[in-house]
Amino acid sequence: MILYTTLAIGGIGLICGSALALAARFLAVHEDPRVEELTAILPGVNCGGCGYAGCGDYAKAVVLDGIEITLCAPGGAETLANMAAFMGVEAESGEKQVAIVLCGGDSDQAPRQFQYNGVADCTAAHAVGGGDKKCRYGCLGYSSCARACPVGAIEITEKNLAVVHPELCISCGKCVRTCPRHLIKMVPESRHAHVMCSSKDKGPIVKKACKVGCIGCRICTKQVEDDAITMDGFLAIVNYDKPIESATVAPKCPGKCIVDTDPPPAPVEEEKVEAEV
Amino acid sequence: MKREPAKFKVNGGIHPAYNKQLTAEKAIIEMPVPSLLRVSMLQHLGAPAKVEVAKGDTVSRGQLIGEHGGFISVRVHAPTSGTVKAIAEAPTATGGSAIAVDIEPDGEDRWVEDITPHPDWESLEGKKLISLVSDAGIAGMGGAGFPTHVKLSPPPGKVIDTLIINGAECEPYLTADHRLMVERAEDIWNGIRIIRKILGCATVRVAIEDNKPDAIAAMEAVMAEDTGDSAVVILKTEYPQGAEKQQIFAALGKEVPSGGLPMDVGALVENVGTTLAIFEAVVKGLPLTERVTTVTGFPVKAPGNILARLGTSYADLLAFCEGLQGKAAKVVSGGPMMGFAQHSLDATTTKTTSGLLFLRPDQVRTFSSMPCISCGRCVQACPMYLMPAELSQMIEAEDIEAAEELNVLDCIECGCCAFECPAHRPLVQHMKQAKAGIMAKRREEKAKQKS
Amino acid sequence: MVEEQKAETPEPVLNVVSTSPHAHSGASVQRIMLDVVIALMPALAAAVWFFGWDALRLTLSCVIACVAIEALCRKAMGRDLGIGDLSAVVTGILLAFNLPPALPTWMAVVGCVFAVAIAKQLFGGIGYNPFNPALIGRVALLISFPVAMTKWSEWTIPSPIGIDALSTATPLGLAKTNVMSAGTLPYHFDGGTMLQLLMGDQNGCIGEVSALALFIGGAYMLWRKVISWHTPGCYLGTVAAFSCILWIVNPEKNLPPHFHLLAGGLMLGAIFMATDMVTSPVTRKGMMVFGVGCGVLTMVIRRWGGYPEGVSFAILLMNSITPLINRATAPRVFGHQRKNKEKAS
Amino acid sequence: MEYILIILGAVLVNNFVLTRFLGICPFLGVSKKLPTALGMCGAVVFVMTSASAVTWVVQNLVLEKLGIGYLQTIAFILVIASFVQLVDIAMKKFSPKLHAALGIFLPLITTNCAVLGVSVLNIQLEYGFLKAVIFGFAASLGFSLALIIFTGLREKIDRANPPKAFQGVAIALVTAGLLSLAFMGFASLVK
Repeated sequence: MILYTTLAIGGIGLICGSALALAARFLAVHEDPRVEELTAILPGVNCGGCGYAGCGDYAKAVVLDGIEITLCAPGGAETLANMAAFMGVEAESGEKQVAIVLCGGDSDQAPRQFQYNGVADCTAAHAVGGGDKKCRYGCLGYSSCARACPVGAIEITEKNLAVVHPELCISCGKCVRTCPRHLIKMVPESRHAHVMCSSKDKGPIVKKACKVGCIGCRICTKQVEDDAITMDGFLAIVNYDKPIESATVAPKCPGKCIVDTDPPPAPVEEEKVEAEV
Repeated sequence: MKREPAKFKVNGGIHPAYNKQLTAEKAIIEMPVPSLLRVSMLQHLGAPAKVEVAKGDTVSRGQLIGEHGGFISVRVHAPTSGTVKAIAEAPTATGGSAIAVDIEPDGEDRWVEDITPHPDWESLEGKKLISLVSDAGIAGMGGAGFPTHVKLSPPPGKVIDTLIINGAECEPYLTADHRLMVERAEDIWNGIRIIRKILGCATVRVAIEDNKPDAIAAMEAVMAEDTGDSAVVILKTEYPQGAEKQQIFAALGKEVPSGGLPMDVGALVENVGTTLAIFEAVVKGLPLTERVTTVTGFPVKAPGNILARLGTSYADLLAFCEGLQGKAAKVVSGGPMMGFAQHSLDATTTKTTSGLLFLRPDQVRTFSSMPCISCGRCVQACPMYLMPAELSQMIEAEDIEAAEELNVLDCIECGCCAFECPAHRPLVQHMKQAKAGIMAKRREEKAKQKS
Repeated sequence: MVEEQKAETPEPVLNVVSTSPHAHSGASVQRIMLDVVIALMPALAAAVWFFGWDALRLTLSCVIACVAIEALCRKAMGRDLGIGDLSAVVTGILLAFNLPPALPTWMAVVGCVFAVAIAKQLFGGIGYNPFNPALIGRVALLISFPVAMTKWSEWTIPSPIGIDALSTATPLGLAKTNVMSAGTLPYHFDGGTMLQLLMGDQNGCIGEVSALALFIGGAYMLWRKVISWHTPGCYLGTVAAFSCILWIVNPEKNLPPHFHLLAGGLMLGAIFMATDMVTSPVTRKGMMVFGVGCGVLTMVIRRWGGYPEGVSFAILLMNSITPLINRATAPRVFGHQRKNKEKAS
Repeated sequence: MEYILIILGAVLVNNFVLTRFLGICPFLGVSKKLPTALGMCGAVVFVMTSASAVTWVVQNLVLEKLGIGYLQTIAFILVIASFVQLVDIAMKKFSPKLHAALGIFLPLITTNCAVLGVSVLNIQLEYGFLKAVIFGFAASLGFSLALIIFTGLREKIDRANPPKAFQGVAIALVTAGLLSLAFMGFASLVK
């Protein structure tokens, strides 16, 4: 009896097995095994921050097309090191970059110039009459960046201003590409002094549009050494590769647009994030 | 009789309240030069013109102040004589901003000296005529503002055999083109003859909606003696009969292929205002420095068809029409269906400003966030036979690829869908969003390919 | 997803700015629903005439229950109330119209819970529901309480022998059981029968009996352009054609087309349920396909299925393929060649 | 006529997904995009039809003969697994895109209870060989019909706005329930 059983199952197995073996032989597909292995090394969040459709696609691009291995931001230094070891190349690690919205003009500081009626999306709002905020550079607060963020690190405050929570940011850079007003920048995580304004308008115009705008007074540039803050027309720009003593610069800004983000803004409240998503 | 009814008509379309009676009977009046003219360098579609004057310069009317800024660009001329007070970025009526030249008029309104009329234009070559049009800085005056000289020079291999003159003026409220046809039919006809000569095409169709019988009669009268193949095509009154592709179909029964131009079916559409500008530029040698704008709406005290210099601020235009009676909650540059809402009256007129419309608070319908109830009215109304209901839901779910597959790029943003939508969804804005998204994606891909 | 006008705008004189168009037809969802409610009034009047107090009791309790459940659901989900659009009222009336007069009120309320909470609000409310809520309510009741849902009052049937008899079955139900057991039809067809059915002197759900009243409502909706002729026209036409063929093949066992058209819930289904905007196709062609599909399925279920009446199931089944119909009947975009032409050229 | 009734019965009346509730996993898993769903349908039609043929042979000519009918489940799964593997290999070769889109759900056809279900039902209902194959084919058609209908609905539902707790698979299951409610209309269409 046991013999029958074994024979029967074994026989069926044998027939099926040989059929499969034949199929595998005639229908074989050649695949670079490294693609799969590299995909396993990647974090697998499929955020698309590297510019490819998911981790698998990026791994393919690295293995087959020789694309650089530094594009995976969420993976951080660890993934980079693993990838470098796997691909046999030198890794150069940098500091973690986090996104920051360079605008401090919330609804108390920067008034609106008309009633916008339409889709609640920054790109759409920006295209209608140039955006409803009087300041044509400021954050519109229609949460396009927050929707683009794969990890919910961007909060739209009650006063219609986008704020990045650096501790949640995975440096994918999606928000940077989404913002129609190009207000979001990637900066080293350890830096705490930022010019929270992106308005290139002249002082008087800025003053009319926002209470915390950069009026181009140049005072800050004189507080720092080695061109750590430079002027782009009427806008002060922090050069993040040069050191700044944040505590000394921030209080000197007459427009109150240089802020010291140390300590960083309070962590996101759970409920708040849910409401925005 | 030089008239024929339109044999074809696209499906879809809508019948809004036209309210043309406000200004249809009002003759065009010329507005005196206001105290400041702010002439934008972006009066057209394409690259802005390059400023050719400096602050403090004295200019004469018709003097070149902006040179072509690229292949698709249009020259800009001083609309009056005076002094350049400032050259600075200023908001445009379409919501963007562009460099503008502020001119303080000296009150003399003196023309530049080198004006050469060509009453003998019939002996000139097509090329010379096109250069005259180009020199005069003419852009399509129907609304889009495409440089006319570019339109008139089809690439080699393309034959244009039919010229359609767009006198449909299907936008509600607006009557500027209507009045031009009634008052200046003879000059428009001469403009048509000039274009006909440039293109070397025989067939001319003047398309007019049947709600303008006086314009039809006027155009027919001036065309009576023409021996060529020309006729007035009488369109059924329906929005958007004035849209280029729909009009070509109505007049000729030909469908412009998706992504193509009218010249792909051998047609060219010019607005009546543009045609008149061509006449002025060639026969009288005058550059384009003024246009007729319909200032209208129920809150306006004295609505009318105003011949105003380019660069006249909307506030001055309104003041000339004796201001408002009661409240206006929405100000629109252009017509109600495709015009641009304004948040202030600071913007100034350009070559494309066909109207300035003021709406009462009770006329303003705000868009809302109601979900689509799939009534299908937008599908029936769409003159491009799209499915706005489906598209807008896809776009709301940020599925731009699906929208692209359903041909959102063919949308002409005429607004029929949003007009009909009982849920008051911002359909046109959705389409614009998707189109902008697709274009951005394509640009990105192109850049990627290059690198 | 749209920013409504902000109440706390800092300056009161701000203009409204939006994309074009700046004109609107004035149509609104609320107005459409109001038109449907108005169109249902003749049928309600007929229901009250034939069933008296029960009709009023069921209609009122369903309307109140639907509106209340809708409000509760919206509140529980933390969204705007959204009962102002009157869609819950329409659902309530339609559900009540699909119930037998003797149904206990609590059962009707259970049906309302199914209709509004599960079939509609779970999906996000008006516009998102894939199935007609009222029909889901009815079918859920039919399956849960088969006895109560098929308990009818008495009515006088025109009998084949010439003597009128009393029956407690619906005309279609009677026909089905008779054909199955005796192999013959229980009716005597003359002008009087037809008039009786047209006016609504028959057994059935409270809202479906009077074809004439439903027809008046349909005409009103056509005039108000709330519905187009495509769906009901194709639905009724298909049922007529299908039943006509069956009748010609075997008049002994099949009901004549006019009987199929006037008896049961066909008129109510074709005019009010199949034309529900949310769950039917958006294209004209799609509406016609939808109507034909409903007609075929109704006749298949009526003739061969286990239920005497197939309208609810037919419409629900067609609801389920509405997205596919929309996709398949997308109009040819202006300036695009037809697909097969593209291949040919 | 008998065969037509079997087909109608398996497709409409006793639809495997909507009335027997078999094969729910791929039904929910690959109903997001129509092309993928169609690919799945193809795979299932192939596997179910051929599996019902082979399992019938295995049952009636091997297991029965040897008197080891209790090995039915193991033997059947063995056969089905091989077929699925075959489809997997073939699909990787001829349509890698579809292979990637189906992902885990392709090998999971193995554990698709609809396939095993149809094989077991064939034996239970004591169908002959031809009937068994037709039943298997019809059952897979029923699965395909349900999957295609559901994919259309799914595209609408994915754009719907359910409360957070019901987003995703939850609302899809509710929809499947309502769809099966609608399919009740076919009840006793075929005895």
